[in-house]
Amino acid sequence: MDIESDQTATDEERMETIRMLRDSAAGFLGSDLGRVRRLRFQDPGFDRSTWREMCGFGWLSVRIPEAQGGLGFGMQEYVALAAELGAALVPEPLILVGLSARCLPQEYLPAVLSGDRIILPAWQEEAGTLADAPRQTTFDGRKLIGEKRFVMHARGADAFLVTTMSGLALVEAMASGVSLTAEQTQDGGHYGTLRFDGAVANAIPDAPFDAAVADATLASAAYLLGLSERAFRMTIDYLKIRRQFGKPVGAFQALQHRAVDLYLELALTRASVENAATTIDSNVSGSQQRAAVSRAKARASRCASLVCREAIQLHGAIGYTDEADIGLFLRKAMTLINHLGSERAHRARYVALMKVA
Amino acid sequence: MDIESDQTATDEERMETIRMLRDSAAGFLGSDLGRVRRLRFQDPGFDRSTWREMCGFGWLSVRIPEAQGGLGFGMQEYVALAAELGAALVPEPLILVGLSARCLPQEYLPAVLSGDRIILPAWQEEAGTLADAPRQTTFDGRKLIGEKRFVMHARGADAFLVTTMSGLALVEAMASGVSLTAEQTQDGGHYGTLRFDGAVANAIPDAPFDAAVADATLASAAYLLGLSERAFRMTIDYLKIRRQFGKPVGAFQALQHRAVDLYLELALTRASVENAATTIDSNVSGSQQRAAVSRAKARASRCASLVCREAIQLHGAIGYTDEADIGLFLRKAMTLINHLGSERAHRARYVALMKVA
Amino acid sequence: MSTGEDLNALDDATFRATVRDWIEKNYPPEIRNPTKRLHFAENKPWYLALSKKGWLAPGWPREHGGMGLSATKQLIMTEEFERHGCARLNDHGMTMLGPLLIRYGTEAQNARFLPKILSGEHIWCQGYSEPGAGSDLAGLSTEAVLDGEHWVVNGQKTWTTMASDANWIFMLVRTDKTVKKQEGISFLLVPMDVPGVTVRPILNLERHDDFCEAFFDNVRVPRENLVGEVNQGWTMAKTLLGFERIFLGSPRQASYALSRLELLAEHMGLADDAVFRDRHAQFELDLADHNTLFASFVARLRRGETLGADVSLLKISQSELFRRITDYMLEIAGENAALIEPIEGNRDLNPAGLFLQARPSTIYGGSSEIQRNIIAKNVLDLPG
Amino acid sequence: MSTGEDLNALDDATFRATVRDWIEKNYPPEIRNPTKRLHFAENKPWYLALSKKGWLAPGWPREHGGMGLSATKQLIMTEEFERHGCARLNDHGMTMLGPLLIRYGTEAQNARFLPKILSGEHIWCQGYSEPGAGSDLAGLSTEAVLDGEHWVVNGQKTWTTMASDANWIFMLVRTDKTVKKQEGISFLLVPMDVPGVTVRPILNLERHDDFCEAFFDNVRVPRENLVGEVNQGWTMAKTLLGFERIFLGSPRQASYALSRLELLAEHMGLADDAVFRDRHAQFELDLADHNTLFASFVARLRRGETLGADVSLLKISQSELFRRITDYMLEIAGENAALIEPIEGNRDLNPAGLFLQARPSTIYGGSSEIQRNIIAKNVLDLPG
Repeated sequence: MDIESDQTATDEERMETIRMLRDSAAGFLGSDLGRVRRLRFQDPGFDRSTWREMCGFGWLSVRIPEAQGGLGFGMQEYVALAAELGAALVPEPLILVGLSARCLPQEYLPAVLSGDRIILPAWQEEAGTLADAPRQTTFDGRKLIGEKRFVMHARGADAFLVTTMSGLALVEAMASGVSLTAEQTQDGGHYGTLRFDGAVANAIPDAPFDAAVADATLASAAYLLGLSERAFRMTIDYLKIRRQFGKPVGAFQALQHRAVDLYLELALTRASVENAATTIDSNVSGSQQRAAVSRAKARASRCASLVCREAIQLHGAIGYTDEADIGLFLRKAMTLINHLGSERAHRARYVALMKVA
Repeated sequence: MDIESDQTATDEERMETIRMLRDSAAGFLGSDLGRVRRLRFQDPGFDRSTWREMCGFGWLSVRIPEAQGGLGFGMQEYVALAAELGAALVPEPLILVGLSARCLPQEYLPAVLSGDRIILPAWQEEAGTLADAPRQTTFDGRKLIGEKRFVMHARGADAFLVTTMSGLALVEAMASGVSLTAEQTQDGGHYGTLRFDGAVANAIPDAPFDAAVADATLASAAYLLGLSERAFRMTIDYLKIRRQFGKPVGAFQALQHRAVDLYLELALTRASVENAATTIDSNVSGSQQRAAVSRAKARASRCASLVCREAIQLHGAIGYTDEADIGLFLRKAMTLINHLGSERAHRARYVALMKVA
Repeated sequence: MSTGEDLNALDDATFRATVRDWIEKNYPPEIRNPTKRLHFAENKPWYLALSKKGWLAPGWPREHGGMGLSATKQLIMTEEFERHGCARLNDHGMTMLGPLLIRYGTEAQNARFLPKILSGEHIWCQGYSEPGAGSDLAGLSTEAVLDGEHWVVNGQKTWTTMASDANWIFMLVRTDKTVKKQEGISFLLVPMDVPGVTVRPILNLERHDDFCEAFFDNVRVPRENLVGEVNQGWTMAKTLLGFERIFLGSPRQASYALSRLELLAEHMGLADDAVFRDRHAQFELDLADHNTLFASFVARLRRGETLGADVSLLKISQSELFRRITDYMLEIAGENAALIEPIEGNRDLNPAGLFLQARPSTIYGGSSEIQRNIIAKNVLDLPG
Repeated sequence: MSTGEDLNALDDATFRATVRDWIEKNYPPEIRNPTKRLHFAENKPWYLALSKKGWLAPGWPREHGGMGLSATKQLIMTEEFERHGCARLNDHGMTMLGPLLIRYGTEAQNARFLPKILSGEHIWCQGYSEPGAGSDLAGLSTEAVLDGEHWVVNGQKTWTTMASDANWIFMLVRTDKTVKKQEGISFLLVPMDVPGVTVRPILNLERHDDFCEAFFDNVRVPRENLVGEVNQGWTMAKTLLGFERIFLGSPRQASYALSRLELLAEHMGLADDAVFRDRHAQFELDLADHNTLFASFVARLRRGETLGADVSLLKISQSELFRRITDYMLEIAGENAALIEPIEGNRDLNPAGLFLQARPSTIYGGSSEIQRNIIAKNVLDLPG
């Protein structure tokens, strides 16, 4: 590994932007998880008025070029924001609608960025796959036929951006020929299954879908990082307070060493996520960028699994109750570790990409 | 899993035999490792007069039928003995010569069982393989052509029992057309590479080679079990004596929990080895017997690696010196974990055998 | 309740066949293989069927209405229940309190309580843990103070499994605060349907209500409801733990999880994936070796040996294997890892549910950490 | 020794090229990529070449004969040495004692000792650990008692790397037994070629003699050989550890091991084995993420930040990854796992040797256990 040269030293101004973005997000989101808890198992699993507020802050527009009415920020800004969303377990579909927004032509954007219209991506046809080329959804320029699965937040969408064997298509949720069923997810949200039986849709040509998926995947990794870091801090705090055998359980060395193992995993994850963001912001090859994203998502999924599992164990029986907040972190992690690609899938993709990079 | 019925309850008499065998072996071998240390890196790596004594106790004859001048014991007796050999790190080639002896016709046995002639098996042609059918050593009933590798203790042999594409052949070490080179092994012994260039050999027909290999493999697992158990006891003793920060290091909980993990691995290994011995002594199918042996060797190799690595770490810097006895255990384990089949190879074979069993 | 024939006379194979046959004929099919712990309202028909047959308490002596079975036959019976997918009963009366009363209770206590366990009239729960006394159970602070002929109980118990179904609770209570913590604890029987007792179900991570909190506010209990001597409760409760721990080491959960892992791999198209096969093979080996280790402890029990502290190994081994298998299920389940309901309506394949079920197995019945402490101190004799 | 030009003026790429070019032209080819730590007799030509070039002490200020390089350029230099396979020198004088003297030494001490480090006249070793003071280093008991104008030293040091090559040792010695253990320790410079000093090499598991025991029997040392104030040795020694620890976190060893794992897999015919590929992929990810973490600490250093206790993470991460990779090498090496010499005469492929080299990496420089204690206490602020 070569040490980077001094020329790429920190851009102080940019650090300051990131800090402000992070602080304002943290300020708005606060530390109380009552709202998150109340929205669970209620359709659509998030709150439309909070959604509009978030859109008002520009959180959906971070990666949209200024020329298109967005903020035109880099990926380093985006992962800083996404980590805050994860720390607060935000249920609103910012990352996914952000993915759609990057793919949409200018005329669609104002309604999306303002929060009026929620357009969710629908690409998946079977479980466990990456967002690769679809194998069965067809589109003849007018009508859509096929099925998409695991569309997160589907019941909250006004329209769907659908991958087809002939490119992207936009279809209204209420269009005739669109049917939606849903399955509840551990975080209190749901996955939708969409069936298209000749629904009329509009072609969305020339969309940077792969780049948008890369952004969303890395943002999801950052969300998992923020989630894991907070779950870890809560666990450390609990270890300091919870007493057994006349002392805080955090004084027991076996638990201390396990806490350090988690702390190391978190440090590796933060390094990996920030590195991927820097890579996307640089002008290296696409395959190097994708490799860095896969590395970060593989690490973040691994980290979130490990940290949340250990957080439950270190909380003891209280961690197994639904009323303990730590469980919210585990359940969100269960929903996200394999979303936008599992650790397995990204590990394999990383190796494949490194061969060509 | 069905609980076995009461009918197979313990044979008290047999337990007593095993106890006596174990006690007499332990008594002879003692706890001092000075002899083992002195024999390291000296050809042939073991001591011929001790060898004769061991043969005198019948240790080579355990699995030879009484009709052929052996003790005719079961596998349970053999693993009890082999575990004692492992605990004492015995360098003499009892298990391997025992393998040969089981394959040899009656007329060869007296000289072998008395210790006068050491006949070592030579089956391996490349690293990492199980003792399967040879692919390149040929034998036309008279002359041997080919190469065998990783023949443990080779320089101490009077003759070799060689697997060929036409069955077993016995060849004298000093025969013309036999050449031997050696590589030192971590335990202070060596691996020989044998080249046969038309050496004259005798056919050994109708030998129970597979059964003999199964016995030797399980005995090797038992040896690793005994080795690991003693390495563990030495480590626990050290943890009780070694003081840092004003208390014995064994009082530190993180080390205690790791010690318990090793203890569990040892318990699983003992259960697995004893189960395989019972299986061989029963009359279940050959593939069930082989599966039990593979399971035991896979577990024993895993256990020995784990226990010896942790034993070094838990000893701290002293464990990294050649003069500390704990290192002898690690180095012997390095020599035996993959000998007669690695954990990987036996795991794969277990699965394959369970499909047919 | 009827007193059945003595089944110890049967050889094991015949006994197994007899049990299996009877279960198949009598088990209510609608509650077979439940995915969560059933409430008494749901498992009552099965409870009463066993009661009528005289098979509710396999381990109790026959003179108390039990089957008086050997340890081996009890295990065979358990295996057959599990094989058929029988629901777990509200069994604290049969497995915990009964044996304790039989050993330490007075004749009057036995006559009063044992028949009502067998008839289903008394459903018991266990009041051990408290918010401040989990791993450090002996640190409990719920107290019972003698006031004339009554004990007055104040405090809170938690993780009282199925307490909302129970009408009685057996509790560890502090009866002396002036002595070493283990030496001031007594064992008390308390009705739940009296003034001052409040029960609140707690949802767990699966959002089931298996366990509860129970609050005691000046609850008055007749003096004769104390079992054994005053301040001897800790010792009495501990003697029962060995037998519980071997059951916690039964390979049942890990074995079931491994079979689900195979189903899941098929569903995900991974059944022939080399990496999956290798991971699966290691789990198979781990389970096979655990089975053998478990059998070796059972054999010791069968020979009449008393099990030592090393029985804790079984609990660690089983629960952590169970956990590791379900961890891996989430790894390969793709988006299914998020689902609350079983995959595609197949109630036998619920990776997330099984993953969550595995979480408490390393916490309850003495956490993995506590079990390791026990082995370090009592078996390896490490200092500190 | 000559004072070279100031290379800080070069941009990093030019600097790297300059260093690489000079190494290629001047490094003695016969000691490239040594498989064990070389003795001074073997690496002396390289030591003297660097000395002559003025490149022996990249981190020292130029006025003391060093190169005065920035942290970044020092790391580039280290990378280039490693890339070429340069042997490690007897470098305790340059990396440990020099910086300490420059910070705490008197002018007279600096004038006396620094030039002789650079000339190769003094070869230093480090006397910290003792048989009874390993992880608990502050518990050391070798003592120095003032007798007139001399300190009289008695005791034993151990794990003194390359002590048999050294003619001087810098030691921590106890100068006050009446205070808290950290507060009675001083830093003393002791010649090795005087009466009362005995050195015994200790063979390690690789059967190399890298480290030694050193015995001190009434060794008399002039009073002015004490560095800093009396009883300030502990604080002084500790301030140097941060910089050492980041070097212990360099990915060098793990990276080399991973490249050897690939060679081994090819040799064993496993290069395309799916299970191997998956395990290897995980190691690749672990190494890539470790590299990035390491780079982030280097960047902090480059920005002039002082590294906190969390630098211990790097050491844990690197050494344990190194260890895990070599553990796996033994798993797949078949019978080669037993061999002392490299496989088939290829000195780059020695799985057993590399496995053994990885053992002490989690022990020296503060064991993994000690590093975890440090992070738990000083970073996570856990009690106890």
